[in-house]
Amino acid sequence: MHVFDILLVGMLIWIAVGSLNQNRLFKSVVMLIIFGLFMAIAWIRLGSPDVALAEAAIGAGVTGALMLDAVGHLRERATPYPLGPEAAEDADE
Amino acid sequence: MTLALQALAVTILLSVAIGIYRIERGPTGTDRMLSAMLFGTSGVALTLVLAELTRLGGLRDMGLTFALLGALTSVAFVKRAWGADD
Amino acid sequence: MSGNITTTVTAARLRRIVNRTALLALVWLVVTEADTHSLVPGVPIVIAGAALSLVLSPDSLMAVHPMGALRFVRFFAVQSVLGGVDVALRAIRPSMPLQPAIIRYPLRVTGRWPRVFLTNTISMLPGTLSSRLDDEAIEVHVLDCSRPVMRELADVECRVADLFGSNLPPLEEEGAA
Amino acid sequence: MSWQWVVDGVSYVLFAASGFFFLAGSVGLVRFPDVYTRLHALTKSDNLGLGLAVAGLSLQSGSWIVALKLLLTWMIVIVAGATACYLVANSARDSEIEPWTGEGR
Repeated sequence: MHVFDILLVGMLIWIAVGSLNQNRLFKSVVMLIIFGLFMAIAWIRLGSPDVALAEAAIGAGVTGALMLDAVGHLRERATPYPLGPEAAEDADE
Repeated sequence: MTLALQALAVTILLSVAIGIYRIERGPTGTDRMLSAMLFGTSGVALTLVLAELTRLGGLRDMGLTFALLGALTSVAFVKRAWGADD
Repeated sequence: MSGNITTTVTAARLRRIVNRTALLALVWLVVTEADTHSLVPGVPIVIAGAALSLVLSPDSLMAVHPMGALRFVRFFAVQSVLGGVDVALRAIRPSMPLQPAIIRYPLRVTGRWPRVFLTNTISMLPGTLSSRLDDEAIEVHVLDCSRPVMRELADVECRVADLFGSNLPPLEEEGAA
Repeated sequence: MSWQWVVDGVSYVLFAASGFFFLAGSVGLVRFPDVYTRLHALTKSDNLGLGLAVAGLSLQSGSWIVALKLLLTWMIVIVAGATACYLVANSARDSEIEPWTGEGR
């Protein structure tokens, strides 16, 4: 079972880094959905099936759907969000 | 039998690792979403295998949850986020 | 006369209520693995679920023919194994033999449920994937257009019709391109 | 005694086949050229892999009600998978994603 655990931890870290270190928002969201799935499996291996159930339902399912919805809304905005304090001031005027 | 189940669990995990390549490559958001859908099925299988391995029958409920919520995520993608990655 | 019709309608509705309650009770038993502590909370949940399903879709869902269902399950089991083997071999062979095409299959089966069921079934069978369902046809994406796809689809359609208790003649030869 | 051996042997074969189909599904997802062909790999190969795993686990669990529950899970995955697959393929057709026909090879 050590092989499984090492592989699981390695992929968990890989996916976590991958979901943060992306140039595209959509890639991050898909990575985050998969991260939720792997975290649920990790909770099983840590011996807490109840936390795993919550993680599967909330982390992988509902959060994933909400994030996808959010990405869709961002796409609908014609102009991108302003970046940096100066741009934010410009947007306020 | 424990060894066979462990081998199956590692194999499924490896298949997920292969599929992550598709998220990197894309090229469209749909292709990326396909890997997430693939891992929904793999997650169900992995959970059921672990339920048998660890003798925790309650984990089968988690497999059911995965099965139901995987569909929800796909529907959310098609209805709300289609074309968000072009 | 009108009293007779009312009785028939009431009997149909009663049968529907009993059917759905029995189905949901079975699902509850299976999901809780027939745990004795879960039986008591199951009673209100099953009743509420049956009531909700009657409110949401009051019409009869699927009038499935039992013998047709048995034949269909056997057919589906064999075909889904063949489908998985087919696509897995195509994926791992170095030459990756693919000849994809999109074809339109004109529907003969009628009714909303049989058509939706057929659309979903096609996606699970070897080399076919339904991509659009409209009023007179299903648009199917096929992995290998050199196979006799139209005849295979007609066969599936006959079996779906059989599942819902109606008969379709097999496709005549000139249609099988 | 010997009966248990038969059950275990069948389970080994089912688990091995299940692992093969999961790997093949992922390989298909990586190698196939467009959205539609990848959907083929996704719906068929992985559902078969899960089905074989469910069959093996049902044999191992040795309980009717657990076997039924695993079967129910698999049926939900199949129905959800087929529906999601149709939704994605339909949206891809509507947004005019062209299917790959072999010219780019």
